[in-house]
Amino acid sequence: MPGIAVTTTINGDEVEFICPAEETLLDVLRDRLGLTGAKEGCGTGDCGACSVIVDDRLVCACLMLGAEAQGRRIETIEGMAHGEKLHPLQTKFLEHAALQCGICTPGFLMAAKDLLAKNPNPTEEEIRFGLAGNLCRCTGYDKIVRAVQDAARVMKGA
Amino acid sequence: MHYARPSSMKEASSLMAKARGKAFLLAGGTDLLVRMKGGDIEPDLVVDIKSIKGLSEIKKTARGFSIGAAVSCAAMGEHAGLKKAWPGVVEAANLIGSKQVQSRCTIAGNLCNASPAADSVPALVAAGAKAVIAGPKRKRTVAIEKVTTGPGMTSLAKGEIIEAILLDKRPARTGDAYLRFIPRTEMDIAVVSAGVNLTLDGKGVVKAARVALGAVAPTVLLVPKATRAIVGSKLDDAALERLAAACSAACRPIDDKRGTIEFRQKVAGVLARRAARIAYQRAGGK
Amino acid sequence: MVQVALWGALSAAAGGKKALDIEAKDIRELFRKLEERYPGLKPHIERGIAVSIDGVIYRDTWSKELPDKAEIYLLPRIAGG
Amino acid sequence: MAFDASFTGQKFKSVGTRPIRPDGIDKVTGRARFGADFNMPGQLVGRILRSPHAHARIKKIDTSKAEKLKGVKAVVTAADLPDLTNGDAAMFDILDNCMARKRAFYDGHAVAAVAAIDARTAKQALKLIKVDYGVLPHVTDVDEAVKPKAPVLHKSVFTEGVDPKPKKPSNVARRSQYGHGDVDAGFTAADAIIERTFRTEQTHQGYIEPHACVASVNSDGTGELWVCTQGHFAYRQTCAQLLGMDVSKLRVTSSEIGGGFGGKTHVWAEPVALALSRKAGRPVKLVMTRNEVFRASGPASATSIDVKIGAKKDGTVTAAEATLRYSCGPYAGMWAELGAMTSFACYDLKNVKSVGYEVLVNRPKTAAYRAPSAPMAAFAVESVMDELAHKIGMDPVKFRIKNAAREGSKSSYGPVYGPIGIGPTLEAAQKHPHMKAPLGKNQGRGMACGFWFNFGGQTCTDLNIGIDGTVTLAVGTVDVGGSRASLTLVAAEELGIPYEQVKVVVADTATLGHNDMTDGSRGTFSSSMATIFAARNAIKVMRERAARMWDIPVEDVTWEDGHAKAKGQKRGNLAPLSIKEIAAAAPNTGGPIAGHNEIVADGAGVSFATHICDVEVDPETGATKVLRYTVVQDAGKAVHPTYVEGQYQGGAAQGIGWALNEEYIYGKDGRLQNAGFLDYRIPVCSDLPMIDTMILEIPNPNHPYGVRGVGETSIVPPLAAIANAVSSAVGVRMTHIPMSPPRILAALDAAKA
Repeated sequence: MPGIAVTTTINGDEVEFICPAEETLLDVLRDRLGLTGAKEGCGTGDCGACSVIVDDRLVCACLMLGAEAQGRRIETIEGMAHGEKLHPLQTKFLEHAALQCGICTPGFLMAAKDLLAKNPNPTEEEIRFGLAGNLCRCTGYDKIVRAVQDAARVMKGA
Repeated sequence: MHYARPSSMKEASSLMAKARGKAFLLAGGTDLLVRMKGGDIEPDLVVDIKSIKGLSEIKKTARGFSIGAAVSCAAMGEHAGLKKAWPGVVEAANLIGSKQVQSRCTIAGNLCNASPAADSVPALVAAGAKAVIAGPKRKRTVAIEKVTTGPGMTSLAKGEIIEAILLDKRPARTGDAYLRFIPRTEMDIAVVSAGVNLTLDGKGVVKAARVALGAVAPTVLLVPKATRAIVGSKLDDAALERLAAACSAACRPIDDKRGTIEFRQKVAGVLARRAARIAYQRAGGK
Repeated sequence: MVQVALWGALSAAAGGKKALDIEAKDIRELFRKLEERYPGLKPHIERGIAVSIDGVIYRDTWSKELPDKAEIYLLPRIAGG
Repeated sequence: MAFDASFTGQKFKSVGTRPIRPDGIDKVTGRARFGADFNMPGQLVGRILRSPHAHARIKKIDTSKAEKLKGVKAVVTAADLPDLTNGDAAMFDILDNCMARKRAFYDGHAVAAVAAIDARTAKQALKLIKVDYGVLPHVTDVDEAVKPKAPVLHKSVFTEGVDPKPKKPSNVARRSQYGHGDVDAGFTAADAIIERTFRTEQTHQGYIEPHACVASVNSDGTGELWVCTQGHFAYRQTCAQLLGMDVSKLRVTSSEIGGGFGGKTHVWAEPVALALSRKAGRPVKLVMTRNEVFRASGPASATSIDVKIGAKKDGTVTAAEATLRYSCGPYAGMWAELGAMTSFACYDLKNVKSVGYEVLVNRPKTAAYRAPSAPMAAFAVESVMDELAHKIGMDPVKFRIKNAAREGSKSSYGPVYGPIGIGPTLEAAQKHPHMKAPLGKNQGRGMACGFWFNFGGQTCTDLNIGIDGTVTLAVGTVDVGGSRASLTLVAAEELGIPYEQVKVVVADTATLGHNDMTDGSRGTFSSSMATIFAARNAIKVMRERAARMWDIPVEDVTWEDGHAKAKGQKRGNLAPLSIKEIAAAAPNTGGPIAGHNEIVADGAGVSFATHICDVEVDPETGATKVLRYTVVQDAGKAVHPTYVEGQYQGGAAQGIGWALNEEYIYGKDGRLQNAGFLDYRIPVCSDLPMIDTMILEIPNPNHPYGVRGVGETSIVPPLAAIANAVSSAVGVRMTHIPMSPPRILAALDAAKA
């Protein structure tokens, strides 16, 4: 079966790839484009470890076909920092030790970025429900919520 | 597997009608891709309807709202007019899955997946919503409760596609609400759920009511006895108890990994009672 | 001379004995003498057992010296998470 | 509590501070490479075919069609993993679990595997393998499995530890017993006795990263394995033995690991990946799906536990007894025994007895899960302690303090305790403001204690001084939760240099001596000990080099604040030499400078915690919301307090999930019904409150800095703490975990009836 040719924008760069129709965006990112920052924790949209932002909406890359990426604008964890300068969320995750094993971290950072873009001043409850699609098994979420709260503070001031 | 991205309903309908092998529609894909991953289905054709003109829009019409089949539930939550008119429907739609799933999932998909536990369906049934179904030859409009016929089964013929979901314009003194029970606070499938839609008269007496229950029977249940239990009342405690009892009695649930028969029966009544109270307040009742 | 308490399955393997007096200067010698006296203990020792000397648990150090009159407990080698 | 003065007086410069972890930047930018993030040239995709039956004879496997499929490069079955275990029964069980031989023992048991050029081909190939099963009767429930008429998994299993040896085989693999005194006499002396039976369901560690590896075996008998594991040396040992390879010829590299909690201390698919690579002659990447992780890795035991405790009116416990039945999956373990050992470890008891039964069932092999077996035993015991306190009219905290073990107490599992933290954690909890906070309607407060042993074990480190005076520390314990940060602090502390001057890496199996796994809360405890000694060895070398540079006797050179200093009046004019200066001169003073250390890091101090929690229960739906949670735990010495807090919070969160919603659900057909994160419900962010922590520091006299392991104990008290809180909120004693809404509602209805 011939593959599907797709042209898309990833982290600001135009990218072309060919993939079989049934291949997910996650498999395209990881196996074809070498962007392994998005992780597969479940493959069924239940853990959020593969979260990416597509046309300003947060999605699970495992629940989207690669073919659907045609003409879209995709942001992944690899594009979060600007050169050497980390995004405030990245800095705050480090400062607050909001990660232990780190496998869920890229997904949480993308979800938190989306959350703050839509709600720059979230309450603790809004953060908790906003991040409920991302599973973390190490931290108990406490330090993640604090890191997002602190990042929101910093980003408002900036 | 083939992937097609038609630009018109006609083209989509024709692709589906002519498909040999297993063909599936793709809107949000949040059920379809999960089933593909699990190996439950191996489609020969997937038809992506998101490029069809108008399908991703919420239109305000003279008769109410028309929600395109490819409108994401997140977009519904961002539509101020829809949210104001049908808060119960929107909150039900916004309970499906995570933020990530919300960005993609649709109420038409939620309906066609035909799970008895679908969150948006009891709210839509209570709301008296209709589905516009486009086929290769004609279009038809049917009540939501006529779409699903059993778990995973719909009344749609080969080549038929839901184009939009219609919600009526809201007169004064109306309100709807949806509540579901899940063990966690997010990310679960409803163990039992209830949607209630009320119209009051000037004195706060319930004039009309529709009550629908989810996850307690093979399809979402519209409960006429629940309507009778509260119409004519000001939703006093006795009416609410009658409502709860009618809902519990209407359930035909099963024991499964998500809950027991007893639990579903009991909590169906509790949720209907609580949802009715919210709908009543939204309708201006006190 | 040290006092050795046997626990759990070890006691059964030593003919039901719960405590023994043994002349041993370190864990290695203790194991050797136990094996000689109670061949039933050999598979347990080979599988790995931990030694508690006056309340401190040693899993691997055969050369650990046993102070005179020390309280010795033989325990199963435990797994962790 | 007696403290060793030499520890409490210690002043630290680096240890106890909270710098940013060294591996952090890679983890927030997506650059960190986990198990599935690595590829090799010519790599194939491996997939495993699994039994759909809970128990079945494997009559025949026909792989011929799969082998003929274009793109398939190897198909393996048990025949490709021959038994080389040489009578080692434990090793044979591992082999049989990796690839079923004569029988499939659970839904998900591996029966064959393929390696193909891509995922699509591999998936197709699995469908072409025909397995002829003879379905056998199965048993998945721990209480059903011990009944006389239950299907027996192994005809060769006669309960060990019972005298005389049983005449009939059974599913009870072993009996173990702990305790001292005379419990019958103790119960006779009691004024009040509580006796109850408890059940807990099977839970999974729930690490977010599925098992993943890339295996490459060459025709010359050498091989490489890239894998997410808690112990790459142990994986090497096991894989080499099962594959018949020389240990030294298999090089295992541990990837970044996306959580383990005990589940990555056992091999699962790695030997299969190696067998596929050997047969295909190409590297093979094998990544489990989430479904496979649930069905075919190693969850914790399901349990059934009887507890009886008696006390006098003044609060003295006179006797305590427990019978514990733990499921092991199809292979004998020592899970009930660990439950028996830990059950009463918090208390100073005159008369105590605990008996454990290892029960074989048709479920996946039980594996370690954070303080394995202790949470379930603590749930049962702490629930009864709570109820007994109420029965004699005593405050539950006071009741526990009165009976708490202390230095010199004879533990329920045998040894006498040294300085321990159970008393202080209880006293801190008693004084905590949380204890006095008001409660509302339908709300309840519970507290409970927990114990875990902690391990030390085989450890070594290499500390190398670079030419510019910066330091590389190679350790062999896998970093699961930030231990590289702690070990950097320890190296900086001992050498007297800034944190930024030290870089810690986890070495592979070819570049460092054997290290035991990161398990038993030993990672930071044991590697910090080896790091301290390695640094001291390096300092010794640096003093010698400084002596040479100054041309004075080495005895006259001391080490202070990261510098060599010359002693004595006449040398007062010699400026201290920094590591940088000593390193720069190294080529001329004797060559490279390094410090090594190889130890058995024994003497890990036991660990205790006390947790407090508040819940609100909806009496109409049985839904429980955790309102407030506080962890008090002894850390010995917290090397990096933020990551210690993280361990406390993470363990508590896992315990909360276990207590309320997590469970393996089996159908009548013996198949697992909820093998995914949708219906195996681990807590999400909105389920939890902030988790307050309080770190106590009761130094461990067996560690140079007083460090104790902190990783596991935090999962022990939550089951009981929440059960006590829920029981208090609803007025009914909850005895079945998880306390899911249907169970709570059913218990309320039963109480009303």
